Amino acid sequence: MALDRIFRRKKPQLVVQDDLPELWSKCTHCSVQTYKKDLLAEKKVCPSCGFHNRISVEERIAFLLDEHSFVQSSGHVTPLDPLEFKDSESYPDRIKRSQQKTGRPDAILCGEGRILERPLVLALMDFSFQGGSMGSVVGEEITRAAELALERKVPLLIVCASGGARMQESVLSLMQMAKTTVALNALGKAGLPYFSLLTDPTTGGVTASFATIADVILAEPGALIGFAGPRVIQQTIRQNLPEGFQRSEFLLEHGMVDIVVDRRKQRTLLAQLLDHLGSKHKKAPVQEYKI
Amino acid sequence: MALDRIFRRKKPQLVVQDDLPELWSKCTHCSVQTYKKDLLAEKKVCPSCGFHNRISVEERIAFLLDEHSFVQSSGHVTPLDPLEFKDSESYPDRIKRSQQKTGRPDAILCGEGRILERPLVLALMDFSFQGGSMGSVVGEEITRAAELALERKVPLLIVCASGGARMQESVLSLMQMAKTTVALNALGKAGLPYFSLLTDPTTGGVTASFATIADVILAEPGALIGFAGPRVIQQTIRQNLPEGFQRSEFLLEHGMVDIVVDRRKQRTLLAQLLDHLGSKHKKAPVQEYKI
Amino acid sequence: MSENVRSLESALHALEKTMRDTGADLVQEISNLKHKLEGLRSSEDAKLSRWARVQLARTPSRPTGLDYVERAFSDFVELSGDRCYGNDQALIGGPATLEGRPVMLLVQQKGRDTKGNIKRNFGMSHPEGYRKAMRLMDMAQKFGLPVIAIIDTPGAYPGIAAEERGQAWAIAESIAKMASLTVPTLSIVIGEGGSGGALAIGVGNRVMIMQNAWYSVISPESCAAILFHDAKEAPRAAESLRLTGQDLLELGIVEEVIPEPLGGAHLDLDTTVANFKEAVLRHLEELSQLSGEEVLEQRSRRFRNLGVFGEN
Amino acid sequence: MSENVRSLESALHALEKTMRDTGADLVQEISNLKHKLEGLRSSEDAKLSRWARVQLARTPSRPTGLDYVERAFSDFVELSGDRCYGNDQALIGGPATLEGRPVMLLVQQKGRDTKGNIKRNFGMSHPEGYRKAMRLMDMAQKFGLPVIAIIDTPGAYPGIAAEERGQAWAIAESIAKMASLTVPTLSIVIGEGGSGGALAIGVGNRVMIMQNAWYSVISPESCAAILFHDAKEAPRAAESLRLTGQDLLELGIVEEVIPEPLGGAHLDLDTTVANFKEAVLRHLEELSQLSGEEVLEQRSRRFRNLGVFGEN
Ligand SMILES: [Zn+2]
Ligand SMILES: [Zn+2]
Repeated sequence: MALDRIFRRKKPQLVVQDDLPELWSKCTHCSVQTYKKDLLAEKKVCPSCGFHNRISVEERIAFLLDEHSFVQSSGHVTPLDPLEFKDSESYPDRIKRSQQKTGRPDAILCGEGRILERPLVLALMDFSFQGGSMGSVVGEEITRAAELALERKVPLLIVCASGGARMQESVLSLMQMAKTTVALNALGKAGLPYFSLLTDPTTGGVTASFATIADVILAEPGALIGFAGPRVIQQTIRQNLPEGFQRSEFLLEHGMVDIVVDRRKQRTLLAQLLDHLGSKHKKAPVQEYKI
Repeated sequence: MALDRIFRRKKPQLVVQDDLPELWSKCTHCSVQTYKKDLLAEKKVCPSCGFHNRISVEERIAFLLDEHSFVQSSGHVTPLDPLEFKDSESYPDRIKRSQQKTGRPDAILCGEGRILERPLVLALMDFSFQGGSMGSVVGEEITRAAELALERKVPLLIVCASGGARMQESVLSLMQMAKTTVALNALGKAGLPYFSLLTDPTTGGVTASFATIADVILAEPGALIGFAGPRVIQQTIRQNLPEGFQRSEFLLEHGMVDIVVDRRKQRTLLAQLLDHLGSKHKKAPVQEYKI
Repeated sequence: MSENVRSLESALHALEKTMRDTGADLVQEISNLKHKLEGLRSSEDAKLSRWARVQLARTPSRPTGLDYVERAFSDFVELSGDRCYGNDQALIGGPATLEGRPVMLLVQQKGRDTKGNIKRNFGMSHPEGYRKAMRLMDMAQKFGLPVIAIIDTPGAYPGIAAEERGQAWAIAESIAKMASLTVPTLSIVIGEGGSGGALAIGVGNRVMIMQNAWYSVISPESCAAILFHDAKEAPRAAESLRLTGQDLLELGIVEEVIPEPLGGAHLDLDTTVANFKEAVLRHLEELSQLSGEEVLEQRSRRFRNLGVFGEN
Repeated sequence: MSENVRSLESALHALEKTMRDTGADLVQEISNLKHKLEGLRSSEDAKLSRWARVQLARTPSRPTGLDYVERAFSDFVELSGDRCYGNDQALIGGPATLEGRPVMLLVQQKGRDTKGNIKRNFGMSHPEGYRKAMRLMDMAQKFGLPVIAIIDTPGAYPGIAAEERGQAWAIAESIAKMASLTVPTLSIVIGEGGSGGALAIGVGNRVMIMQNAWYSVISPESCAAILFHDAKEAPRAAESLRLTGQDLLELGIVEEVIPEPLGGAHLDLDTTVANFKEAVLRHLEELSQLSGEEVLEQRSRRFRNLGVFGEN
């Protein structure tokens, strides 16, 4: 799959090639070796054990969207250091490092695209950018993505991956939880569906705001999802956490997510849901769910 | 307290005197003897242990409402035997016995009244009439009470006491759960508050419909409240039920009722709630919460 | 099924085999026999006691909710959880399409075998099931999908945990929520319609019932235990309760009894589902003519008027 | 409180006693001393470090939510339960009146002593608390009551059961619910405003904070543990986090810092509550001029605009 064919404009820097220096990949979960081309064809899901490897934002777009369909809308908003946060490393320096590493201004990429011909707006969090933490920029971009979906009258999908709020923006970061929610409320009031896809890991302020107020909450198998991180909980209760605690399947059982869905089936499933819930605003019917 | 002073018109048959053949009453709960006049002054709550004795519908009105304020609205609707229900005793005969015993057509009494000068519509279930079971008449009267409250633009209070649905009306009885709910939905849509007071016992179809969709759910101390009766549960799970199971205090702890309130404090509390939630429709402010 | 029917069936199969094998022209004979068989079944069906229908409704091979979903609907996406405590497996649901039209399905689901029945708790929901149903009703309301509720439960589960988590509350709130929707609602009892646990998703603009299903305020067994102090008197209680489709139609509780193939739904799933689908489509079509306010008004009036009493 | 302040206080009390006991005219001396004391306290307050304020906010004798409720409001009726699982004691609420005007109170409540703190889980809610809050918000919306949310929590409880029952979900839904109301909402941080657990009821048309309260995305201790690998560096972290009322006012996060008596709210409860009540009444009065749609619009705009970033 040629990732560069997906992006029509504003092509983000591609990192996929760098991830693949060797021909074979050993599964961190079951230790079975897979030919890397095959692994990519499986959307980086281990064909042997089903383990979902973490993927980049660009890979996510390639795996989810129709080819050439993605048009980036985010990227104009950049982080500042309003609190002049005192830390072992300055916040602007931290930011600069992450920007150089990822090629984007902050931990988020948004745009419009299509899934099996169904138009939608997409926001994707980048865990490799400071742990996908939410500061003013992430909040603003998510908000704008919701506003764009409202303007276009199309559904919104947010792919979540975050360690939570961005400490270096303190209460400004906290406020993004309410800000993004306000925008999503407006989208919902217009009868436009909002889907979230929780990927490994999604915790903290993101889980406690936009990630979990979606009309339909999807989760990738085995993803860590929770409010408090496992370490914090362990420190609080001073005992070991049960096996599978805070994983997607655990949350499904506890009534918190709608579907735990294999990455290879996400396109079809999303197309169905877009048809079912988006019918109010849909112009022409598209059916046929090919992968 | 002279009960006959409470009723301005359509005075229901008074049963209180018959309940008091002797001067002293021994508490079934703590065995302490109380002078009956004192027990009545305590609204039949044991002054020694706080046990709430069951009381008649007439006593309930006397204990809750301002003197002379009650005007009965129910009583025109009478039960039939639409299924010609086959039973060890005919349904009409059962009904006739209960009517003679209670002096009313079915297990319900409704009307208008005042609590500390605040007007409201009141529906009271009579457990002594076939276990307060809900058939077509109870459903119709509750519905009419809700409609009367809507017409008068005053709040509604339902005092619940019921073993559930009335088997002898089978599915017609079941349908009263939906019918009463429809009327209560309309009341709520108009912004008029609905309170339920759960008394011992309230189970089955009544608990699973109007009793538990009130804006504020009050319960008397120690009342048995549940969906399935304790015997049914015991038969299902074949083990003993925990102490206090399905009692008011248990349900408070499990988040199901708003307040467990002593009978002697119900007037004040209801007056406060009527003021708080009824302000949208209130004409003139009345405050001062005397008992 | 009686001996008569069974021997006639054998004869018919024998004739058909003979014609296939030998090429003999037995068309007329086969047609006659089929006609006779149909008449026999039909007259036997009419004579079926209420208790016999209760037993039919509980036949292990009887089609379950998902059998209808898989055959009558497309692209069902099951959505899980009450967002509060758990994911009930006895009441499932999610969006699907019916002949291209998106709908929201609520399905009381029994197991198709022992393992399935344990997973599905024999079709008896905990409060989580009704809370999930409410969440899906909200979703249907938000996105304008009609709600199609498939009812098949002996009743809501009567256990300690269910009481602790507010079984009665969940049922009452579900009734209230369904009663408040401005999208059309259809409820169809396909097997057992056990009391409040069934009514929780039974507040339809139209309510229908399959020919051999039952719907009652109490199970015949429990009724018998109370009235006759013996659960074995269930057949008598079933008669008293008037719980069959025909009874309910006469009482004005359902709009329609959906016919089953002679002998029961399990004998011919295709015909059963076709009948089901035809009825659902017809009522949906009618209801789609109404505005949201009219939908609510019609449903409110429908339930407002249920009940039989005298007045003086 | 410094030695200086304390010795001046002793001197003042001695003078007052002398005047009372002997009748000597010390009015002028007392007035002078009071003035001097006030000046000293004021200058000391201005010098208070952020960490010192965090400690003030945690003073065991600091007024809790119910102290405000009991003194500023009348006829508070506590309503219980989430109608789903339990009744959280760390987040309570119900209707009350404020100068005759009915309001809906949401109150994060710490214990007033050890026993109380165990009951109140040190002000850290489980999901049930937020679900109860949502129920009360719905009630406020239905009956047109403004919502007054009193915030005082170290944070939502981070435990196994809380995660199992959807702590993050409850907080997110509570934020969304509060953001959607068309009745006015006021949030006042009276002690600790710990992260999402505070924001859950922090979506006010106006947000205020007491002078010695703090509000932050993370506690100073946790922040220090992450940044400096040592929770003891909390004072440094507190400085970095800019979490005091004055900071938040400058950042545009709160509309107003409600003054406390010099030395802290616990030294003069009457003055504290009077200041609180005056501010609440004033903002409520302003908001009562708006229509429901304007209330929603104003709140939405308020939160839409929070955040600091560059644009190119
Ligand atoms: Zn593997
Ligand atoms: Zn006693």
